[in-house]
Amino acid sequence: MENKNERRKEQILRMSGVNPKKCMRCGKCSGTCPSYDEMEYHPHQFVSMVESGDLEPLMSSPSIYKCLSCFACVDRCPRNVEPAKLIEALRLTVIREKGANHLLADQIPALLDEEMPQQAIVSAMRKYSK
Amino acid sequence: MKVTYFPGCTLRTKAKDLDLYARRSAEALGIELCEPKDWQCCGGVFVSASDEIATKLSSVRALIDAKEKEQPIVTVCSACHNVIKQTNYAMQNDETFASRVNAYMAQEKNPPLPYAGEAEVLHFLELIRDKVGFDTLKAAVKNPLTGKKIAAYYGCLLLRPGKVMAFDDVENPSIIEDFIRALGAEPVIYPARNECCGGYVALEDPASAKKKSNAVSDSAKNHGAEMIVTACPLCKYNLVKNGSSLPVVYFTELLAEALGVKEV
Amino acid sequence: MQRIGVFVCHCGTNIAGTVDVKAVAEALQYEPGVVISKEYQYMCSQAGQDLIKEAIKENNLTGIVVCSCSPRMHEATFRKTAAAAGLNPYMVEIANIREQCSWVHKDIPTGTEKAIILGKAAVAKVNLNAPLTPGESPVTKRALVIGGGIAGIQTALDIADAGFPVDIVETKPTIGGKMAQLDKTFPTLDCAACILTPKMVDVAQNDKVRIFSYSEVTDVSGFVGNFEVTIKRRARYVKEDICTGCGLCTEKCPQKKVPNEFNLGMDNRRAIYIPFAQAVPKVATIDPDYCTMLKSGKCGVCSKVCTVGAIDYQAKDEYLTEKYGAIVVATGFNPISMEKFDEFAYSQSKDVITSLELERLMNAAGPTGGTLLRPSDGEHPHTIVFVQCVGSRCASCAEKGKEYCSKICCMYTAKHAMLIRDKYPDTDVYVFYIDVRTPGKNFDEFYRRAVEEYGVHYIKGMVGKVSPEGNKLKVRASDLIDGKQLHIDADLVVLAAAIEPDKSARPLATMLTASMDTNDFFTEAHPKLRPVESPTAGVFLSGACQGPKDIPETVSQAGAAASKVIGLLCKDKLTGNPCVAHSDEWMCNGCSTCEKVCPYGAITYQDKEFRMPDRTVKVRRVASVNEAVCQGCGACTVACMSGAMNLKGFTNQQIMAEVDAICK
Amino acid sequence: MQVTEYKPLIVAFCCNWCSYAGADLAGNNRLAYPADVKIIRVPCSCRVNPTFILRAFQRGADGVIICGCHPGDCHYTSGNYYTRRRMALLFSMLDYLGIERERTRVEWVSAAEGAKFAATMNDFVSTVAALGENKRLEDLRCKK
Repeated sequence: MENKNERRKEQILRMSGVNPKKCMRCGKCSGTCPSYDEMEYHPHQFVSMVESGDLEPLMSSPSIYKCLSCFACVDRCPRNVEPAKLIEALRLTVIREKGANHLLADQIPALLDEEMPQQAIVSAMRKYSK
Repeated sequence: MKVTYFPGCTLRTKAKDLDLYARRSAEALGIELCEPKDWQCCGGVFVSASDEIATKLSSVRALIDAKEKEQPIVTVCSACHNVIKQTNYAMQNDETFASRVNAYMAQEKNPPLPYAGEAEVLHFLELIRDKVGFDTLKAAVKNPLTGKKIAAYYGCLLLRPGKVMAFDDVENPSIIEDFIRALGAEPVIYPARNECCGGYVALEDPASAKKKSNAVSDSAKNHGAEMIVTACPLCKYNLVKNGSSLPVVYFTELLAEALGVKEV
Repeated sequence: MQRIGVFVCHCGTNIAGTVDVKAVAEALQYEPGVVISKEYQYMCSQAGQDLIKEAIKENNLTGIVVCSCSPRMHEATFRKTAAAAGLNPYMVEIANIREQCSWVHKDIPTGTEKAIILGKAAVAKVNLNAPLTPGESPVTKRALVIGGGIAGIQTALDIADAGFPVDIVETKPTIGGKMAQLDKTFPTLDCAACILTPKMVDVAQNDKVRIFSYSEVTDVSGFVGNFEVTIKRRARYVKEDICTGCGLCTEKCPQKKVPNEFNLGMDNRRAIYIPFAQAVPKVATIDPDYCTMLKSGKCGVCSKVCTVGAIDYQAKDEYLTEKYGAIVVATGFNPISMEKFDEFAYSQSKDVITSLELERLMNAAGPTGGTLLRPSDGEHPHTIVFVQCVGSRCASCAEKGKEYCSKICCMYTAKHAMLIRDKYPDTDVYVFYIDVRTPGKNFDEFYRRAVEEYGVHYIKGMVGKVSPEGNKLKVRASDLIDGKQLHIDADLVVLAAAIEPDKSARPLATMLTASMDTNDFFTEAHPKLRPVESPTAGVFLSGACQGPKDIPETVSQAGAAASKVIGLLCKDKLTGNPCVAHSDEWMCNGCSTCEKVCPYGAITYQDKEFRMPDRTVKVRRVASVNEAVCQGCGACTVACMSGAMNLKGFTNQQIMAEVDAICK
Repeated sequence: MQVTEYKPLIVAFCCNWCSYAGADLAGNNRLAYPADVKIIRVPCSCRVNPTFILRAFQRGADGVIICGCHPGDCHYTSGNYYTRRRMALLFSMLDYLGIERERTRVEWVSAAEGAKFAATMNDFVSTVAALGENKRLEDLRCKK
C-alpha cells in the first residue's frame, strides 16, 4: 500500500513537473485563487499534502474539479511551484486510475444550452474524462 | 502578408462573428489568411501533464503546416491560441515530449520532418501589434469609435502561463487597450481584466462560473465601461449568460466596424 | 647544486609511533643534494630549532627539508629558524609526515615507506627552490570612501579620527543616503534625522574629510597602497564654495514641476534645488534636465536672485585624479522596481506604495508634513495592509524578484505598523507575512509589542491580488492559520519591496576588479573571518553593498572596515607574498589569455624591446605581473599556452619533480 | 616470481586552502585511508597543469585526483571553476587515449570535511585498485 502511494506520488510529480519542495509555505496561491471558497482543499494544501504523500483525501475530494485552470497561482507563485499543474495531475490520476470519468458523454446534453460554445464541451471532456 | 490561419471549431459554429470579422478585417489590412488543410480541433484546453500526447497532436499538425509554409500561425480564439502556443513551447523545451510526439507523427501517411517548435505562433492581436503596427491600424481606421468607453477583457488564456504565452505583462497588460485606442475609442482599465471568468467550470459548476463572471462584468461597469471586448468565445458566453449588464463583443467585430468592413 | 639538510621530527610518539624516523632519516641521506640528515624528538622546540640552525651554519646548507607536522602548523616556525641562521626562508620545504602519514596509517612499514616518499618529494622540490624576497611597495596615506550614506559617513569619520585624510565620493548632491529619507529607526524609534544629521555635520566640519558630492568614480588603476582614482565632478551650475545655501533661488525658480526624488516623486521640487534642509554640503544644484536656462537660454531667475553670485550656467564637468592607499566601497542599496509584481497594483493605484514611500509620508519633512494621508485623495486611511517579502525569497527560476531575504523588512514593517497604530488608533493595520524574522537585540520584543500592545493584526499568509475598485483597494489574501481566504477593503497598501545593490556597484566592481555575487552584492574575502575585506587587496566593504543590513549592522561594519583601512594606512611599506606569478618575457607571445583568467587584474601588457641574436631589435607585447596585486593562485600558469608564466615557490619544474619523486 | 598484493599508486593534488586542510583534519581525527595516496600541495586546484597529470601517468601513477574548494568557495574566487572546465577537457582526452575515466577525478573538499576527504580517498583507491595497473601511458624509460 505504502509503495503504491509512493509510486503514485512520483507519477504525479513527473506528470506535472512540479517540485513541491520548492514551496516556502507563503500561501500566495491560496491568496490568489478565485475558486478558494468552492474548494475543500486549497492550492497550498495540494502542494504540502502531495509533498507529504497524503494523496487519498485530495483524490477523493471534489476540490480537484473546482480548479479553474486559470493559472493565476502559477504566475504569481514566488517559488515557481505551479500548484495548478499539480491539481491537474491529481485529477488526471483519478480519472485514469479509476477509469472513473467525472463527466460522461451522455450527461452532457442535459447540461447544454443553445449558446454554449463547443470549446466548453470539448474542454470539459478533456479535463474531466479519459 | 500571408499567414496560416487556424480558426478553431467554435468559430465555425457558435462564434461565427469572431471568424467572419477577422477575415474581413484581415483583408482590409492586406493580410491573407491561409487555412491549413483538414485542421482539427485544438482540444479547447492544454492538458499540462507532460505525458498527454495524443490530445496535442492536432496542434502539432497545424504547427507543422505553418512551418512548411514558412508562415506564422495565427488564431483569433484565445483558447486555440493558448493550446497551440503551449504545445509549441513544449515542443521547444521538453525533449521527451517532443520525441514522443515526433514518433507519433512519423506514423502519419506522409510523415513530416521532426518538429522542434520552429513555427511562430501569433494571436491576431499580436499580429496587429508586431507585424502591422498600431500606427498603421490607426491610419487604416475609417469609422473611429470615438467616445466609446471599452473595457478590455483578457481573461486567463491569452496571458497565462506568462512565461509560455509571453503575450504581454501578465498583471498589467496593455495590448488590447492600445488596440482600442488605435480604433479611436477610450479603454477602461479595471482590475478584473485578467481574472478568470470561470469558463472551464461552466458545465461542472455553473454557480461558481456565475460568481466569477459577474465579478468581471461588475468591475468593468464600476469603472465606467460601456462595453466589454474579448477574444474568447467561452468568456463571451459566460459573461453574457450570467447576466453581464454590459454588452460583450469580439475584438474582431470592433475592428471590422472601425475599418468599415463590418457590413459588406 | 644545493646543499640540503633533512630534519626528521619524532613529534614524541605522534610520528615515531607509526613511522620509523631513523629509517626515514637514513633513506633520505642518499637523495641528490642531501648533505646531512638528522632526526630529533621535537624539531619545533627551541632545542630542535637550534639543532637546525647549527646544522645550517656548519654545513653551509642552501636548503632544508623538515619532515614533521603539516606546513599549516609549523612552516612559518621553520622559515623563521632558517632566516635566523642566514638562510632564505623560502628555501625551506616541509614533508607532512604527521597529519597526512603517521596519523592516518596504522603499521610502521607502511608509514615509514610513505614518509620516505614524501621526504623524497620534498627534497626533489627543494633542489629546485630559489631564494625569494617579498616585494615592497609604499603606501599612500589617504583613503577613498565611495558612497556617502551612513556606511560611508561612519567609515570616513573613523578613518579621519585616526588621523588619516579621507575623501567621500557621493553621486547625489548631498550625503546622507537612505537613512536621511527614513522617519524613525527600529527598535528604539529614535528619529533617523536626529541621529544622522549630527554625523553629517561632523563629517562636513572634519578637516581630514573632503566631500565630493554630485560626483562619481570613473576610473581606478594601481593596487593596494597605490590606487590612482579619477573622480568626475558633475557640473552643478552653482559654485559650491560661494553658495551659502540660503535657498532663495529654490523658492524663486519658475520651473516647479520636477518630481522630487528625495520624496520618491510624491511631490515636486524646482529645477534648482537643495534636496532637504539638512543637506551636506548645503548648496543648491541645478537639474539640467529641467532648467529652462540651460535648455533654451531663457530664464536666469536664480542668477538674478542669488545675492552672492554663485550661479554659473557655463559650468562643465570636471575630472580630478587622486592617489589613495585604500578604497572603501559603501554604495548601498535601493528597493527593487515593483514593475514585475503588478498583481499588487502598484502601477495602477497611487495608494499602493512601497515602505520607503511610507517613510516619507510619515516624515515631518515629507510631502504631507508628517500626517499620514492617502496619495490619491489626501484622505486619512483607516485600513492599511502591509505585504511582506514582495520580491524577496523568490525562486531564481520564477524570473522575478530576488532569491535572498532582504532582512530589514520584518523590522521596519513592525515599526510602521506600530507607529501608525500609535498615532492613529482608529486605523486597522494588517500585516501579511510568510515568516517574521527578528534576530537582533530587542528585535523580537519589538515585534511582539506591535502585536500585543499596539494591536496590529499579523496574519500568516500572503496577499494574492490587490484590485483598485472605487476608492478602495480590494485585497484578496490567504490566512493560513485560520484556513480561509480574506477579502479586505483597504485604503492603503504598503509593499515591503526587496532591496538590491545600487546600480553603480557593478561598473564600480569592474573598475576595482573586486568580485561580486550573482545578485551584485560585493563578495567578502572570507564570509566569516574577513567580512569587511574584498578579495582584492586594499578594497574594503562597508554597509549594504555587501549584503542586506540594518543601520546598527551597517555602522558596525563601517567601523570594522575603517579599522582595516587604518591598519593598512599605518604601514609605511607593504610586504607582499613572494610566491607570485612571473612571466618569462622571451617566451611570452602577448596573447592575453593570462590576463583574462586573472581574478585580480594583476597582469598587464607592455611593449618591450628585445635584442635578438642577430643584433636586431624586436618590439613585442609581453605580459607583466604586478607582484603587489598577484595573490599567487597560479590560474595564469596553466592558461599560458607558451609556457612563459610560472609561479614562484610552486614552479612547473618543482611540481613535476614532486610528481616524479612520488611515482618513482 | 613473487606475487605481492597489488597496491595502486595515487597522486592527489590538494589546494592549500580547503582540501589540504581537509586532509590535515582527516589526520587530526585519525580517519584512515590507504597509504597509496600521496598528496602534493598546490596553492589552488587551478594551479594543476594537465601536464602534471600526464606526467604522473607516464611515471606509472594508477590514479590522479584533484581536490579543491567547493564551487563558490575558492580562496581565489574563481580558480576551481577553471579547474572544473580544464579537467573536463583533459578527462575527455584521456578517455580518448584509453585511460579509464575512473582513474581521474575532481573532488571538492572543504577544510571542514576531514571525513569526506578520507571517504573520498578510500573510495578512489578501491575504484582504481579494481581497475588494476595503469599501463597505457607508462613509460618505462622514466623509471630509474
